[in-house]
Amino acid sequence: MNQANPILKVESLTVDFLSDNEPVRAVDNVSFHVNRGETLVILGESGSGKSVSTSTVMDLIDCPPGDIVAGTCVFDGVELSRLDAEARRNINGRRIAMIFQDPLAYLNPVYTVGRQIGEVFESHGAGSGKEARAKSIELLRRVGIPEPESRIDYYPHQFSGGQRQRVMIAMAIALKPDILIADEPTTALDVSVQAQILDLLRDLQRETGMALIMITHDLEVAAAMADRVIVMNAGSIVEAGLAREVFSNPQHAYTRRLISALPHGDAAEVSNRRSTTSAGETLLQVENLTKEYVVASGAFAGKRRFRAVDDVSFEVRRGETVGIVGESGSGKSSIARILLRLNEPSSGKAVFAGQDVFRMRGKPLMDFRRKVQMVFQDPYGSMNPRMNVRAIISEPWVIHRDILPRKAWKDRVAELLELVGLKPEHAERYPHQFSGGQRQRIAIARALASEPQLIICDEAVSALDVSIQAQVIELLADLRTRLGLSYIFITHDLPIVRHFADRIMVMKQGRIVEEGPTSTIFSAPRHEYTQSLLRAVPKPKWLVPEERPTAERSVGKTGLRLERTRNGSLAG
Amino acid sequence: MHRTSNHALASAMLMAALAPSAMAQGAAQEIRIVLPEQPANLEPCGTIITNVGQILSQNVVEPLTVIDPETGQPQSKLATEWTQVDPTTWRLKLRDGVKFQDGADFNAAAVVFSVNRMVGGKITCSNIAKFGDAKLTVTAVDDLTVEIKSDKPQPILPTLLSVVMIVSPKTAANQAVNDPVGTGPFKLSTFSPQTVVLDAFDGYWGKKPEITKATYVWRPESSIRAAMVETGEADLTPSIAIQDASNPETDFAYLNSETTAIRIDTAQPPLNDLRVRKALNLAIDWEGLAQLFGDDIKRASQMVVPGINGHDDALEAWSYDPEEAKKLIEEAAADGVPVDTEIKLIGRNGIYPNGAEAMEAMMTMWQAVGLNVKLTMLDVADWLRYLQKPFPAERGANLLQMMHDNNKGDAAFTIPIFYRTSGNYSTLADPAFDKEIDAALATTGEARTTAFKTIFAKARKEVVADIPMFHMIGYTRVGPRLDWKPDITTNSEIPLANIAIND
Amino acid sequence: MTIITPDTKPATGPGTGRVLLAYLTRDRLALAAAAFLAIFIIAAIFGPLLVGDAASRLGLRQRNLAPFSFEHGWIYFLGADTLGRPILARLIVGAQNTLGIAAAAVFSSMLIGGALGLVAGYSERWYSHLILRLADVVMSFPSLLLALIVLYTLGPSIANLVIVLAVTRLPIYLRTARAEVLELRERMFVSAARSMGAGPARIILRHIAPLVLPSLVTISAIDFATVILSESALSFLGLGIQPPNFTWGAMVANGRGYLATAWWIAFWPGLSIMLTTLSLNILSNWARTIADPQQRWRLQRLRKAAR
Amino acid sequence: MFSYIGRRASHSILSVIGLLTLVFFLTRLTGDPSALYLPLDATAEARAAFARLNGLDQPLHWQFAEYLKDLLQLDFGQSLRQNRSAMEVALEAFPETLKLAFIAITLSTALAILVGSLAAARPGSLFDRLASLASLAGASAPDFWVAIVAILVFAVGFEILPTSGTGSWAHWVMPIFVLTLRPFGLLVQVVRGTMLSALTSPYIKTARAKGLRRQKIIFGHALRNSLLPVVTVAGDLATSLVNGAVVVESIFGWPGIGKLMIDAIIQRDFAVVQSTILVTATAIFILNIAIDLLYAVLDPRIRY
Repeated sequence: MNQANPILKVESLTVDFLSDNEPVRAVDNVSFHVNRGETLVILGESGSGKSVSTSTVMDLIDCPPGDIVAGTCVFDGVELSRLDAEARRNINGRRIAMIFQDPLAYLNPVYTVGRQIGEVFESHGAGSGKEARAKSIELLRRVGIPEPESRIDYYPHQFSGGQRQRVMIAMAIALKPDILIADEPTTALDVSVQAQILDLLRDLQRETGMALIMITHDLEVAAAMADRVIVMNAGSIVEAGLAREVFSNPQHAYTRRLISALPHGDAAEVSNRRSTTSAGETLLQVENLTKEYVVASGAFAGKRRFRAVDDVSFEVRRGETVGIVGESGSGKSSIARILLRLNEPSSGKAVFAGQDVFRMRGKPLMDFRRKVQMVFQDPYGSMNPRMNVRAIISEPWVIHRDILPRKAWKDRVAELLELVGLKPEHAERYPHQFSGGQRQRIAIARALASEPQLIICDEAVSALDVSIQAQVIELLADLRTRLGLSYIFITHDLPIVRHFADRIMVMKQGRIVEEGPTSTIFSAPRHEYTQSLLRAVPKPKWLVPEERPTAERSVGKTGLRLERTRNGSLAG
Repeated sequence: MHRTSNHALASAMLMAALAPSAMAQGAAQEIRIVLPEQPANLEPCGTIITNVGQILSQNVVEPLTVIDPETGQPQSKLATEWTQVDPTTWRLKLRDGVKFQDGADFNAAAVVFSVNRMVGGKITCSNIAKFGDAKLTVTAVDDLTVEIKSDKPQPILPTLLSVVMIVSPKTAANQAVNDPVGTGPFKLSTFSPQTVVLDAFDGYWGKKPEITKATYVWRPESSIRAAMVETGEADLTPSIAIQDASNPETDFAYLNSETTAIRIDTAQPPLNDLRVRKALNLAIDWEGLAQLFGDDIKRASQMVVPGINGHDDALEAWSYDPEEAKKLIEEAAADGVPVDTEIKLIGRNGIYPNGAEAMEAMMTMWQAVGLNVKLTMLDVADWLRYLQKPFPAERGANLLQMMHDNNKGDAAFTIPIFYRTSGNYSTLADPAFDKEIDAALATTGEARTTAFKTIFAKARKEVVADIPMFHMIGYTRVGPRLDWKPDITTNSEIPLANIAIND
Repeated sequence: MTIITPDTKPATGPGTGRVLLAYLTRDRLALAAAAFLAIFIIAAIFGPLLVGDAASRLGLRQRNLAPFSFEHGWIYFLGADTLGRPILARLIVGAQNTLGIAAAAVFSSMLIGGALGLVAGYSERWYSHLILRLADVVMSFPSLLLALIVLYTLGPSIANLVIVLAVTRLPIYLRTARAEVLELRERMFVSAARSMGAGPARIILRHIAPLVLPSLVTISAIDFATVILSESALSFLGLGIQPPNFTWGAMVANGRGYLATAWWIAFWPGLSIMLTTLSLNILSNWARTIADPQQRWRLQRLRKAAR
Repeated sequence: MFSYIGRRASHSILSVIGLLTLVFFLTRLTGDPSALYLPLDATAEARAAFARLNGLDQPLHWQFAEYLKDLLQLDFGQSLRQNRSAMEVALEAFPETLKLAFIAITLSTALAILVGSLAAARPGSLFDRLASLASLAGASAPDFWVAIVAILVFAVGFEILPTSGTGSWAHWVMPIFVLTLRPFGLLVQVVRGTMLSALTSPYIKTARAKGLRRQKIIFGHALRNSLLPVVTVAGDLATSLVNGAVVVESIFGWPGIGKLMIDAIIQRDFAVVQSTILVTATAIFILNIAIDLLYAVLDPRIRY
């Protein structure tokens, strides 16, 4: 390995973002390098500035408001900031390429993927027209898009999430770059798809010998990919070194906290937070719940029925936590919305406190709405940005007049805020002034305000950083024991529920494929799908042997996913 | 087809033979005339409507008689002479050798047809209105003589006949037309939403006009009409606003037959009090107001212009005397007249140039002498409700802006409508006055004239049913190419035959 | 555990007047625009007291007096109109009507149109369809005809003119509001409110309306200009405000005949209209820049760190 | 998609019918035309005759029934002023307006897109400020004022253009100019605004990461995505133009439908009012549907 001259060397880079107040230091004196053929992972949570440094390398920072205070980026012996605009442009896409977290947003919605890939060739004088098209088709095939000849003329929104990311990758590797920068490439994806994408990246790297800089907040992903790791926090590097060493004995306190927050590893079985009280009487009884959508697929094609929820039955006992696990499009969220009467079911019943939820009207319904609360995936989206925290939390009392007299509200808000680990003075602030974790706490406080018996958490922690995830789950478990709550905990991420849910239901395409106590699900999964989910969880790179027949598998999988997207399901 | 070509040939030869000068200018003499508004239609029965008459009258269609601008007396046109057989019957001799533009012969039958077409009620005929409610029956005595009977005495029938446009017997009798065929020196060639084009009619019975082709266009903006003549895009525009009449070379003022006035609703207190009505007249700074209408404007003391039979030059107009006005109002107030009631001054949008400004000015002046006058400007149709009977019940005390156009030579077209109890615009109800009017209408000659004069004098001095403002001045802009002067008839007709071209 | 993490921005929402003022001073154009508007508004409010009845004082002997001379007093500095009334005075008095009418029209159409749009967007019932058809009808209903009908049936008055202008602008607000609602009602916090048992009224008024309002306000700024212009167009056709009342638009319309001979009669009111609408457009641009977090920095101080 | 068009069309037809009904009764509120069609000194009988002749003596609902009956036979009534079929009159005038509107809107949109995106490419630059200011200024002046001044300057002053009327290409210049000013001004703002936000969107980052050239990023990617709102606004402006550029038409003596409508309204020529509105409304609804379809063309994500 040519340790001597790394392909990219970043030296003491410092970047600010300017505004009316003191400039915000996004990256502070960061230095790192990456060699040909190796994988460098930049690990950090949101706001750690992990992607700013690479954006600087790609010259994607607008100045102003950005402001590069100091530092150099030397690529293949050339100081990038010295190059003129044209030369600089010519490096992007040809020698350094980049893929992003949310391909749907990062692909131009109004052009076919073919055209967007073709552009790379054209703008770097590497062929155009038919030639470019042929090459593009070849690329699409390589990244595992089936029937590339026809799908090259599809628009981004016609692909599933995983496929979009593959398209992005195809675009990036078009000119065999020396460096591929991947910014959170799998964050928005289901575990199984994530595995495929990671495999693909590994394979490509092996073929082209390019250097891979991967930015992620996900420790498993990091462990699965990294040769070397640098850990960033609040804009500066707190730890760097070979992946294996960093993960096996972290030096810096922050790194330790991250790794301890990992929801699994066999440690989880020991330190689980499941309900201690053995489950009490039945609180909610769901029977043969079915939700059918009529979807008009495509511009001209006729309508067809699509079952989002297919004959689902289960029960929730007082004080217990039921985990519903499934990938996107499995219908898990539909169940939540139906149970909350946000959507009406096609058939089936749900008995809560002796009454069928779906037949409730007027007063009983209001009581139900008060007894059952929901915590949504995106706490920011689930709060009115124009309301301050006090208004948000006290809204249930405005709706259900009888809960609390108006004069008691102020104190109660303070109580609730403290209960969820915030400060009473936060009551006057607005949602956008809080971090993601704090917002979720506010959402929980709001849910508690109406003194519910059952809280439905729909992906309640998925959007949060690992360390924050752990904190929130901590809080939920804690509240359960203190207030005797029950939870329906919906997530796409198996490990998260592992040490929180008492029972787990695994859903696939609207059906429950497996159900059972958490420990059994993890130790002895019966259904093939459950097994594949568990298998999909990334394993640390240094534990896996080098050979693996990955390509076929990913193709096979995408073939399967393709079916679903083609006939217009809600996949991706 | 064959026939017309003969015509063309014949006339060509004719010209070649006896008009070498005509030959010289035979090279097409075309002119463009820009009118203020588009003629809605070209129905010959609507020639008293300005924008129709200005195109058709004496150009395409000709009446039996025409009015002499100076004397206001009827002159021969298609009728050569006329005699009153008895009070209700007139006999007319018709001109010989006249052909319609479609080749048909002009004769008694044609006249009968035209008159019946007017009075038949199958089409909307504006012109017939000039006859009031008279019932006309016309009979052919011989091929070139007709007798016209009326159900009541018609002393000025020959004058009235100037609105009877004679059309070809082939014209549709029971529907209005846009392709009139008459005996005039020009025939209609095109009528589009943008232009009307007239071509010289070779078979014309009278003197050949110099002009061979006339194109009419229309622009609502006075300044643009003026600009068009200035830039030579047009040769003539019959009316421009005073402020545009800035070039003495091309712009001519003419006393058009219009008289502006304010009608006082004599039925409504406080306007039923004579002193108030006088005060209204005295309170206006007439010289100042005249500024709005130009130096050539003529102060009016009566509702008809000079040259109309019955106009009295001796009758002097109200003067400006605010003190007197105040005094009169105080007296009236002293006698318990409710002088402080709000008086509605009803104006009409675009009634004449600077009309709105004039109303604003007058309102201010009346307010100055302590009358509570409030101006409302209305759209035409709305304004008409107040002008014509039956008046709106809830109208209250009101003054009405109006403009009266009498270009028919005789005060009979004015006095009854304004001053007789039955008059369509009249707010008066004075049987004695009615008798006087009826008597006057019956008389003829000198007696008629004097009778009318006395009526106007009475209206001005004793009745004070209105506030005569001005005899209006029209301004035309005539391009240097043309030799033409407007006169009192210009509002109703622009005979192309009278337009000469400067070489 | 409960530290506000550094990545959270400070609030630049409503109620931070000083910040806005700072932004204003950074955009000279916007500042000028604001200044202009301020002047006009002040003129509209206090001007009439200042000039008294000068606006209606006849001066038939000094018709069309040329501007830029003090010999008849400062009030005649901008010249006199066709009745010799001081144009300056009329501008000031006219400002009241002009801005008043426009404001009233815009406000009421924003209110009604917005409300209808909220309903049409949130509910799927028959009446929301009715509302949409209504919008279509109004949209293709010639404003001139409306003006005439109102003039004739209700008579000429400022209030009626406001009605005409307001109705003709209705669809814009209605459609915008509806479009926004269609997007907002799918938002998570609306679902949240529903799951808590909030009724339609509460959701529309408390949750949706406040978020629709800003975009309506942005439109209204430009619409204000449009209304002033269409009001003057109505005057041009004689269907607008009727004497003795007058607006800038009416002044331009009356003065148009004199553009060749006494340009100032139509020029000054024309200029006033232009400056007003211009300022409004500039300000609304400025407001849009601030509202957009991606663009806001353009108006910020951007103090760099010491090297 | 076809079903969508069908649905829209049926809605539109509903609206048109509603519109016509409304107009029918409202216009009848504005007074009796006979006063306007007969000379002021016409007698009562004459008026009665006129009313009878044109069926104005019937009770209103009866007249409406008649109107509908004729409508079904595609008879749109006679123009009182012009003695001919009202629809004929309307259809004669409409193309004239359509030509103006079409040229004006395409021209202003094209120019606005060019100027607007150039301005957005360098926000705050001199060009940006000048472009915005100039375009706004143009959009802020009363159009009749601009029109008359233009005539006085170009036709009377320099004598390089005809004052008004139709005919040569020169006759088009000033009407188009006046009609273009305001749409141009507004559209420049829209283009600039949407371009600015488009330029900060993720896919532009991708384009830069791909190393595309600047003008390709601006005109190829950002602009293409900014077109939708532009189309919306342009559509609204087009609507108002189709409804008749009354002022311009009457000043320049352009025989368009706007002028026709205002004349008909003032003259209470009801049949013509109805016909013109029927024509313009239909055009407007077609326009709206066309715009919706254009959306689908511009943005593949939109399907009906």
